[in-house]
Amino acid sequence: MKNILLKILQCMLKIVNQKRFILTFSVLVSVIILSLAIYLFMDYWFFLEVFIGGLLSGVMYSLVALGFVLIFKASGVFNFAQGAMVLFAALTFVRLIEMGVPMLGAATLTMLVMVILAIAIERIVLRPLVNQDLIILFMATIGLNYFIEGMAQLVWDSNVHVLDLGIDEYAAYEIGEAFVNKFDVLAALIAGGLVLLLALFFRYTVIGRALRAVADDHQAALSVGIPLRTIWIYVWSAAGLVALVAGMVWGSKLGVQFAIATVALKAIPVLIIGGFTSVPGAIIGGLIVGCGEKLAEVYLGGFVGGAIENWFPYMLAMIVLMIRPEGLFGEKIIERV
Amino acid sequence: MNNVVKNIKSNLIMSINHVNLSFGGLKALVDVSLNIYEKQILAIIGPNGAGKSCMLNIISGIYTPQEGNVEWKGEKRGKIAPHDIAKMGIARTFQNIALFRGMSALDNILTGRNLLMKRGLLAEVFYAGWAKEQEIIHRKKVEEIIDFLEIQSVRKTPVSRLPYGIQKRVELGRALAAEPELLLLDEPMAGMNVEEKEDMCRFVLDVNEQFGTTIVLIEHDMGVVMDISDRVAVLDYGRKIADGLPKDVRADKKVIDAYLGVG
Amino acid sequence: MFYREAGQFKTSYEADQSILPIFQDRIAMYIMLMFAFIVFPFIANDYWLGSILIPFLVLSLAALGLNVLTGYAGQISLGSAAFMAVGAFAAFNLHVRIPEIPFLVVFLWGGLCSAAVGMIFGLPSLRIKGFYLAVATLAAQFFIEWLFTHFDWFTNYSTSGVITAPPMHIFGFAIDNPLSKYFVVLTIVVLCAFGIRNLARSEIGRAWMAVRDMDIAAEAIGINLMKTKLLAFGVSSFLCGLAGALWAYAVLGTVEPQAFDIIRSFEILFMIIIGGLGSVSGAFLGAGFIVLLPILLNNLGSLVTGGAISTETIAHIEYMIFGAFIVFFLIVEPNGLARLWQIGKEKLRLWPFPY
Amino acid sequence: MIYRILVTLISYIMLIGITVSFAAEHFVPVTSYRTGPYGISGAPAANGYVDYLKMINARDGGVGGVKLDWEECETAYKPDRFVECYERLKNKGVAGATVFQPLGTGLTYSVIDRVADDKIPLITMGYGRTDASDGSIFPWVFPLLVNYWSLSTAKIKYIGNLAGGMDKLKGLKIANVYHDSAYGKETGPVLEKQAELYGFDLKGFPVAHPGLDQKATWLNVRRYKPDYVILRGWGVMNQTALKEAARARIPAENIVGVSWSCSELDTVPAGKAAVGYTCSSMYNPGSHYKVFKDILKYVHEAGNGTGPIEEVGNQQLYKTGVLMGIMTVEAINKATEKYGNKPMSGEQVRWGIENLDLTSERLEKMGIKDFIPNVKISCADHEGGAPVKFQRWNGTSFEPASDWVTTDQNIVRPMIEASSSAYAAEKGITPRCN
Repeated sequence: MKNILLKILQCMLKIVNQKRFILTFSVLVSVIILSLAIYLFMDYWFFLEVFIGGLLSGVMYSLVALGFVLIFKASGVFNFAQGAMVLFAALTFVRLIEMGVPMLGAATLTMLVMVILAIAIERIVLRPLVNQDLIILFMATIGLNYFIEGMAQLVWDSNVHVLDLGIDEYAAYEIGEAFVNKFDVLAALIAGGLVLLLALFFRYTVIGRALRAVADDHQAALSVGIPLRTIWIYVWSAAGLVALVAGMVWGSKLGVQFAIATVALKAIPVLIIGGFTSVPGAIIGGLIVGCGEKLAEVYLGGFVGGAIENWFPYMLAMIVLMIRPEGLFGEKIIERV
Repeated sequence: MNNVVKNIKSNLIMSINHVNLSFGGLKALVDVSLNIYEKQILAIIGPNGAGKSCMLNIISGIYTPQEGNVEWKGEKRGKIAPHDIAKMGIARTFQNIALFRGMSALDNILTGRNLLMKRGLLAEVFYAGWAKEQEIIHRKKVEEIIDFLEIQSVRKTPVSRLPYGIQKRVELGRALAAEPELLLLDEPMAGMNVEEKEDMCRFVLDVNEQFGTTIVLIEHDMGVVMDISDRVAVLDYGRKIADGLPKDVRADKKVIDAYLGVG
Repeated sequence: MFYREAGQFKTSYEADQSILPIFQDRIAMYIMLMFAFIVFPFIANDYWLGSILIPFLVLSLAALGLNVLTGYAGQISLGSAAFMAVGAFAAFNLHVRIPEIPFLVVFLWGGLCSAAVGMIFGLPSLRIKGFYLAVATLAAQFFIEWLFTHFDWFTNYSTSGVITAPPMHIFGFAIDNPLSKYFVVLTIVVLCAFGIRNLARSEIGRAWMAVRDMDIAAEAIGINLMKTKLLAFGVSSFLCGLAGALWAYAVLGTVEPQAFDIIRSFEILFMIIIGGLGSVSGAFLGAGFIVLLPILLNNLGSLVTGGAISTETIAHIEYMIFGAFIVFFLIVEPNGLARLWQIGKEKLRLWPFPY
Repeated sequence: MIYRILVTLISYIMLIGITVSFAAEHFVPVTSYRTGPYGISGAPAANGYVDYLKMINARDGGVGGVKLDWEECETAYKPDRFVECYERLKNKGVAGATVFQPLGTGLTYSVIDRVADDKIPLITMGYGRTDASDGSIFPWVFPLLVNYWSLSTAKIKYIGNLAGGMDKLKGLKIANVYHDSAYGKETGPVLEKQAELYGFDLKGFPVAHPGLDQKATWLNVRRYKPDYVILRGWGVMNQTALKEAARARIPAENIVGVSWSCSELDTVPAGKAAVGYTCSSMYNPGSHYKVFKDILKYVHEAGNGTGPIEEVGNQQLYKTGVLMGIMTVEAINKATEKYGNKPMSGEQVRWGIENLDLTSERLEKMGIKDFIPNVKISCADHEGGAPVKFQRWNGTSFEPASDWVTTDQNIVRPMIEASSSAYAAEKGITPRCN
């Protein structure tokens, strides 16, 4: 009896000793304590609204972050052009709709365009640079970024376009005295669905397995006969799909215009917290960043003059990294000697 | 054991006492003790995964054992950063070459002398005064090492362009540059052809004789080990199963079993 | 033919370790310096000096700074612009609060403050490695931008957050026209370039490169990672801070946080990547590419089309060409323009013989 | 290959700055930004500006018989690029550049000292450095019509009217939601001054640049429960703000925007959230003015319109651009009256601006009667303190929401003089004009 208890105790200690556990646990605890304090001392409906609102905009960020994760996972490249791709996809989509193409058709056509783009990128940019250092591929994406930004606005135009997905943006569920915006919830659902899709894709399809192999080691993957190039096309197409979805959601939120290329900046802390290589990590990271920054802005911003939303996520990310240098869900970095 | 004690010509320089090292569940070293005597060449042998490299990593401070301790010249060594250990006079090479790929052979070896150099930002910015002088002085020393290792011709070539054998030499040179008392060589002859091995053996012996450096080396080639080492320690599954003169070890039952995989 | 090392025997290690061991390189260097100091000031008009050469030089300095950190010490940074901002604001504040202080001191102060801040934000680099380290510098970027926008003390309580930089005086000379500014900037930049070159070839430089190439081995041969990395952060941000002060005083004439936004940081990173990591000349080549090309394309746009095509279209085509150029150069020579230069020299060494 | 490219590049570079011989024309430098996050706002303004210049050449054959010549330069809304453009264009033309209009506050600041040295006037209409309205200290800078501070006094007056009299302002809560930048912060002091004057409660809410996601800000605003909200945004921030306001259940009727939050680019993407939203403007809404008819007739129907034809007279920022053109041309015109019909230099045009007097007759002649109010510029007053028009967005277009609301110079002028004299002291400038 006694030693059974001991066993259990040991097991618990084992679990508790894992950094990730400690982290999530402490986050949870602090959140609970905070919410208790708020329940007792503040307008807790308002807090609830901020909290949920934060989570929801967090999902919007992770929607952008996903694109980065895909490409980083498969090729170890931080794709600087992701923002531009979001812009390009959104512009194409909205312009097609303005031309009178039905929404579904427009989406399919845009997806087609993104696939073509992916192929072009693989042919023109990646293929000549295969087996180069990652930093060089990163540079290439910088070049791509400029190119796509220019092209997107040249082919279409640089005006602002209204994108109406036929969803009422102002309807809201009312939880007590808190409003939860329906549009945001829908966006969250879309993102969730996308993640599920990608997760399944990675886990169960042949391509998915190949992708993971490539992610581990290019040379090895090649040597066992995985066609790196087609893999890259798949990955960039997938990133294109994510870009399209992100573009649709953000586009209908902001109107399709150059500025949505800059949402990429919002994705970086999400990536860093979630880890560059983890699809669910992107979502969790998004949630943490989203509600973190919103809570900070509302409850701390007042003391320091506000507008801390821009840097707070990075400070948050930094703290996380100090505890776990590879992000919450990133693969552990092991140094062999 | 006693035959070892009989053969101590020199005094103890380092002793490793009852160290345990484990990664998560995996036990890499179990209660291993090892004495290193001055001016001797000690070879650590054993099958793959026996924990040989772990021993070196403990000595050079990259790993700290969960239990047990390391005594350097009679005094206990607490938790201490690798760069401080290097300053004590312990240099090493790595199993899979760990040269600074972006630099030339010359610079690699010069970097080996960094810990003997003075640091002063301003002086070095202006490359004036002692900063310049020390560069010249140490360059002379490095040239000696280069001559000793017979790599004059590849001085200025980036190491990444050098053939494997030469890279191994450069790495040895980098370790020597620090003028260490204790030199740790992790498989210095792995993947070499016969000539290269002979060269390397010569270097090791010369270092030991000329500079009187104590050497601990890990090697798989029994021939080499038996020829050059004064003493041999055998590890198997993280335990020390033998420690003594080459001939004794060769005769040791446990060792033979370990290698032939009997029992 | 003309570029031969053959027959140039070094009789002393001193000669062999001099900054440019090859005779022709030295000549080339002298010629370049002569051009920069004597020829350009005569042939170039104010437009050239004021709005092309000076910005180019200042940004090269910033790129040099980042190259110390990323190129030599291997620590990635996306906050260079923030450190520039620190330099600019520190210089400005010292200057307005103690007006009679000599000007070079003002610049140095700017650099030093930036160095201090840089080291603080460099601390995480001891634990965080690789691309993840970018977060620390990004935090610096956004935090510092926000700080200077929000606390009026930094802008000396000016009604609008933008400050006009006070006039420069060095040894009693007023530095007001492009020419004099050009000389000041050029002198500072050249000195810094040589300084970094010296560091790179001496003990500190080797320590940095060791940390970059293989940090475990570096530690095993007695290099203190922490000190070395922090030193790199310090030196790097010092140069950035200096560049920031120059940017505010010599280029814009105004000090405002928006001039040092994230876009600028990225620009500087692009410079060293395109120019070539871990080389002094790379910083200059990269800066040349990033600064001059857009201006050039913009000029060509209005020059060639003569308003036939709408400026908007031209602007977008500029973007595309710029991006295409980056990719093109990468495919031709992945290791940056500096490497390209190297190859050129090696070719020259053999010319006219193929081998 | 690469070497050839490099060589060609370099040789091209050498071409820059070498000035070709010019025809005898007034040279108007057009520094615009059509790319980057603010490109959407910059493009129509630039189109309007250029269209008007084209129209003047086509209709009147230039000014005083001398044709207008212009060159556009992309600044991308970056100070350094703008300075480069400025230096590139300032010496073009027979008599040099006539007048610069940066269309950006940060851009303005970066050349304020330069224009004084180069003797080229700087028109910053409705933006720029506020205390430059004091012409005795800033001879070369002209924040024409209405500067930031005057505008905010007019805004408070308008809000006062909505509340039913200035005395009703007492005890009201007004939220100031602003772009977290130099531009956004600038009206803070003058608003606070009025807050204590009229006894209303004021609270500032900065929005982090670029303002893509403002949920937190607007939740804060909602918690503050303001009676009126002042929106001081720029670019993508505006429409996001309007949407988030609607989500936070703050009626658009209670939101009053500034002139730079007052175009279709801000309201159209916000959809129904923007209906009823009012914002200030330097001019009257509507496209029925002769000037636009002329532009259509002489420029677009002649087939060399700069931008899309729909925006002519219908797009707010396009109108701003036209207004910029009007001011430039009128200044040149005034100058030619004094200096004769030859290409005008910056210095001469400066005199022209300083002696601008847009009377009703003059406006009539220019085909912009009651498009803008009468203004008179003087040596000391480089602003003119013109009244402001408030416009309401009805879902499809802007319509007048008020009569011309006058600004309160009693509040603004002392602040301006205090600030400008401080500048004078710092730079050692001796005031002119008396």
